[in-house]
Amino acid sequence: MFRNTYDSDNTVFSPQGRLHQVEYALEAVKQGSAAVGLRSKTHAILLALKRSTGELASYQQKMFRIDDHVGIAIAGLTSDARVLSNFMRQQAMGERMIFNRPMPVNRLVSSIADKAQVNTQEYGRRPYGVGFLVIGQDQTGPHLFEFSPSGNSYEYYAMSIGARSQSAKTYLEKHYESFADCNLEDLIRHGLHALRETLQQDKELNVNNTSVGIIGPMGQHEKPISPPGSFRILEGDKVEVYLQSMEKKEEAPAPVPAPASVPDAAPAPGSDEDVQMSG
Amino acid sequence: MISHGLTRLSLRVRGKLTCILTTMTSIGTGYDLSASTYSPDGRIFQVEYANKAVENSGTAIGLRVKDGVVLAVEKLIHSKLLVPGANRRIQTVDRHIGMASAGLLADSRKISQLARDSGAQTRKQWKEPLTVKALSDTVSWNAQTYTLYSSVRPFGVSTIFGGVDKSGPSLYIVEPSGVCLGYHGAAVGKGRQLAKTELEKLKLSELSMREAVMEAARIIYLVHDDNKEKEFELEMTWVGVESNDLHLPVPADLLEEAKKKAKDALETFE
Amino acid sequence: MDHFPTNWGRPRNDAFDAYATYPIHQRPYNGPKDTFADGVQRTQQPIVTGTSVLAIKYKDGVMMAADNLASYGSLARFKDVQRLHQVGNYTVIGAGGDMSDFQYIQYILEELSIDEISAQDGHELGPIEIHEYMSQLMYARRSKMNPLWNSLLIGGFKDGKRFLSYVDLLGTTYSASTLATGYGAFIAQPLLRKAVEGREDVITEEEARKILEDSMRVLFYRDARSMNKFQIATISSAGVSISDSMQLETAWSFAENIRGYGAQTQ
Amino acid sequence: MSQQSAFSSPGFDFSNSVRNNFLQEKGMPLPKATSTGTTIVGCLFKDGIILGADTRATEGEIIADKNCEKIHYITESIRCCGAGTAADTEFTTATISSNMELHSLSTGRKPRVVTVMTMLKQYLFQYQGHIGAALVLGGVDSTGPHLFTIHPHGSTDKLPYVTMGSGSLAAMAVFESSWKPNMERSDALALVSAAVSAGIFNDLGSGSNVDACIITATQTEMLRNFVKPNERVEKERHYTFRRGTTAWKSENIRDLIVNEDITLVGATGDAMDTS
Amino acid sequence: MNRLKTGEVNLGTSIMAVQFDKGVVIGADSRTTTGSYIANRVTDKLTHVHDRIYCCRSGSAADTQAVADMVHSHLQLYTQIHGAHPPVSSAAGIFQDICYDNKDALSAGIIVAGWDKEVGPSVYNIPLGGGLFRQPWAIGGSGSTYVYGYCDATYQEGWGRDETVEFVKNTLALAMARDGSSGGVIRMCVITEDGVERLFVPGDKLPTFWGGREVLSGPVKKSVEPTAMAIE
Repeated sequence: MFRNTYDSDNTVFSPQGRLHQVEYALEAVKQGSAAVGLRSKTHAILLALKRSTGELASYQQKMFRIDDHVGIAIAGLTSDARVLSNFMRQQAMGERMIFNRPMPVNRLVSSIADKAQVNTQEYGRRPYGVGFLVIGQDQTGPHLFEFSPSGNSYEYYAMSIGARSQSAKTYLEKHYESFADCNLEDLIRHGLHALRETLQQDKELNVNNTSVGIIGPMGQHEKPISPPGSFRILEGDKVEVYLQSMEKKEEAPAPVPAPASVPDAAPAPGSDEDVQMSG
Repeated sequence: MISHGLTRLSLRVRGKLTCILTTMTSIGTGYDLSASTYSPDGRIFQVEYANKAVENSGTAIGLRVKDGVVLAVEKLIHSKLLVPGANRRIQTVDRHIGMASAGLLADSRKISQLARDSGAQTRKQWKEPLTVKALSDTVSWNAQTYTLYSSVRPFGVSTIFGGVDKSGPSLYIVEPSGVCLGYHGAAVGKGRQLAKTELEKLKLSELSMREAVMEAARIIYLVHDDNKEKEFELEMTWVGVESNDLHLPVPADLLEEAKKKAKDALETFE
Repeated sequence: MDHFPTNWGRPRNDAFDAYATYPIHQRPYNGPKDTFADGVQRTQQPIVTGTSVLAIKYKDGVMMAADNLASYGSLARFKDVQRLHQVGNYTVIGAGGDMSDFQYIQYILEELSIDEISAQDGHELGPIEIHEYMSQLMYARRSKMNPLWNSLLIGGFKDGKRFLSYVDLLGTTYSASTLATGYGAFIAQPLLRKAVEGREDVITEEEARKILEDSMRVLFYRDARSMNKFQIATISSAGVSISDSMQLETAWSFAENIRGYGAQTQ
Repeated sequence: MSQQSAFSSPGFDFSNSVRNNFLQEKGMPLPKATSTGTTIVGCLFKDGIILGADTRATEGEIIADKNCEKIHYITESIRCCGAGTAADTEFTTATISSNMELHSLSTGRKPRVVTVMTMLKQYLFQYQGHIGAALVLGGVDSTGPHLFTIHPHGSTDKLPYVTMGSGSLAAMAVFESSWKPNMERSDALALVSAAVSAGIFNDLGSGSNVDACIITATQTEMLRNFVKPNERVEKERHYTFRRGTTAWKSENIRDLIVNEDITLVGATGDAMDTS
Repeated sequence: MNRLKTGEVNLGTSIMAVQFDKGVVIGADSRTTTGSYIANRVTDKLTHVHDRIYCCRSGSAADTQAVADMVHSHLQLYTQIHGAHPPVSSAAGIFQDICYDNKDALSAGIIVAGWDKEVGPSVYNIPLGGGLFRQPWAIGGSGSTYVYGYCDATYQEGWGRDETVEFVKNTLALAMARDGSSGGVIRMCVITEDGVERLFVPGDKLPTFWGGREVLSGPVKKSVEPTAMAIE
């Protein structure tokens, strides 16, 4: 019934000192479609792949605004994400009310990480089944963070989460050193290239399945944003101009890694379906 | 029942040498699934497994020297996309106390929360900054309660608390079991055995903080296993005379110097 | 019976309780009652108090002044009290009003500072954040009918910007290039405005100090709860510095030849 | 009904308070609490403690009880005199007495006077003076003799001679003029009774008899009505009539007990429906 | 401002504490009043809260006794937890906490003084609203208002034990002589590292100051020395 004796409960360490329930929660993140985040000296951006359950269904929402200065992209259980993003919104609003400042992004991420930690240590709970990429801008500049259900949060130059994110990661690792000085358009192009790596062979990025989240000054294809530089999500036609800028897949600089090298294949994300709670 | 009794007896007779063996044999017996269950030979395996989580983690050390305390951590870099210097593993508890931990990072953040609450409580109740000893006692008391119930798991971290208070520099370790002991030199995590050996060679009570920074860097570089491990980043803080009794990161220039010396020493060592 | 033995055994009211035996410490009163008589009264009153705080903006930042006196009614009870308090690395908060409440505020801000330090993430509270926090705190307390009985000036300098603002026990806030609390608002403020307004970016540190000293002198002449011993805080790009206590020269000699109050000449 | 509701407002009805205020203005007194307008005293002597009290309880200008007991039992060797509101003093001392018994059972030791004192002061402080109990506490324990006064707000004093109640000033005058350290038992007893008597004769709230209680390390002696300076004398005339003073003509004796016969109807009764 | 509850037992008081190089001297009168009746003429207002920390109480007797008892209990707890004596600052801090948090319900003016390992002797004043002020010398209670001038004029830094004791004794005697709510005896404690020494000045041995006639008298009659009659 269970894979082993130590994986039925989040309050049990395995003899190796591992927490299987937490590791399984991390798998739930990989069930979600991919999201990519990267940052330059001026901008932090998110890109996400939206799925649709069918012809008649709309595409899922992958990005959420937390505050003017913070936005997130999610992978995993959407309902868990709503709980956590709501909590983040409250924290951010509280900080604005009490201190009249945008909440430092790292503290915002840590606040949900600490919340997630409790679910890995107390009986009767399950770890959250969702991972975030968080971008934000505060007094110390633009940032990109990853939040994971294990209760950890890390700051990255660039990162990807969700299904087949390893392919995107490989692309990012190859190019991340050039991101710092990129302008917004180049940064988005890099992001789209990375995101494309996560697609199944016959799929392509298009205006329907691609979301772009941006924090930082207005780009050359954008209309003025109020307040300037605040978080915005580009979808639909607005993405077109960026999709156009992509290089053809065959010419893409990143080699497509062999499927065998993808270590997140463990529970085999067979279908492209989104993970549902009932599921 | 009789056979049970015999097992227990035989395990006792064999004693410590069979420790590893019994750990292995206990797997799957069902006595190791909860912190609230003893095994027939009187052990709480969940706590021991929590220690395993600590042992899988990068090494953290602390040096208590004549005029302060130095904390250093071998921060393993699981991805080169990580922003250097951003994801700290040494945390500040109070103006004058820091903590370095090995184990589950998320758990250590909870420990630091407990520790800060304890600091606030002490200031509120007694109008004085808390001592490192009192802090460690409080945290260990808390950690211990997490070894009593099946509804929780023990903390998967060993924490080194270091700071300067009215009794001078002090250094304590709190383990997942709740055990809390004071040290001149402390080491937890993967490379602790080698680190301890190195620490024992030093005359810690005669070192200055600056000297301790050099030694700490050297030890961290020494215990890092290049072949097996990923990249690592040396993270170091201090508290004492040099930092005006505040817990602060070691200044960048000094850190660089220490790293350089450590690398040089490593070459001569090999 | 009350516990005033001089009343014991003596009739107080012929119709009722002839032997002063009523147990409650307050004798029952059956006349018409005030509507709010039974309400919990929590808005205490200030007891140990400090008087004015002055502050101005000048070329390099903000300068503040307050004397060292804590009064007990008209008694000059504590003469070595610091009413300018540094918070973090960029801010000074100056307080008039109840000193026990000010000490409580200092405690609250200390806890806040330690939380901020512990985060060790490069974010620090500046004057703007602290002012917002204080205004929320003061307003919350007055809304609970339990105000912190202070008027506060918060001055600071962070990220190249100077900041000066006011908040009081009602949660009222305002900002200006010169501010004064208590009696200072009546006596010193006109002087400060005349000296500073429109010249904020010109006034040098020496000049600013002189402006504050002149105002403090006038306050000493005309505020019965003031004292000729005070401190000056300067907050600029160089950080915060709060001076040692100092005294001013005062002028009285003109009075030597005054005779009488009217026609009298000798 | 509809008439009535149209003229009476909903909510509380305060008409009685208006009436009461009116009656009071006209001189009608409010109900009063029974109190012990009192003289209670205590003093230290060579072998221990002597407590003294008068025995008058008043209700306004009425003497409610001419021979009440104001020296209350706490433990065998600790006693407490109460002044103030009678109900408050009695319930307070009874509560503490009960707690002391339990305390002594759980510790296996004899209670100490300071323990009683602490419990009393904390209890009274908690009620911020609303419990009108002014007490004189005395006793002997393993640490020697102790004497305290406890005021209704919860403050305590430790003194070799103490007085409380409306007669306390009169009684204190006696102590201040005549008390000496290390008095003999008989002298001390005489002093206590003189102090209480001063209250009885000079304070309108105090009266009747003197109770005393002598507590030493070995025994406690309760001297109830130790002095009776206000003994009621036999009435000089009687108004009872001799039997047979009134003549009668006929005699009729009726039995006040009524006998009834009860006949059970349907002795079996109906079976209970248990379907 | 009548902060005392009606009928409450009042420590209309003169209390004092002065720091010197090796310790502190604290002192108080001994009068407790309810109205103008002296409920206790030999009160001890110098209250032990720890081995080397005492407090002087003024205000409501019930309130200050209750507060002192609470602090005493806190400090015993401190000793148990920390295995060391509490510093005077902690004791004063606890007093302040209680007085500040319950300022609406308490009438207590307390001086805390003592000796500790970290800072040596120290004196803290906690007046009515619950503020906390460290001072080299502190006076309190209703009698203190009459002697501020005397203290300002007399106190000097650098005194030893005996001069300090004399200062406390004289100040209190002066306050008691002018304040109707203060009187009785003078109790003092000298708290040093070595211990606490109790000093007692009975009511008939108080230092006396000018107590002459306060009405202008007529010309004093010249007393004529009787001279022996000359005997011829």
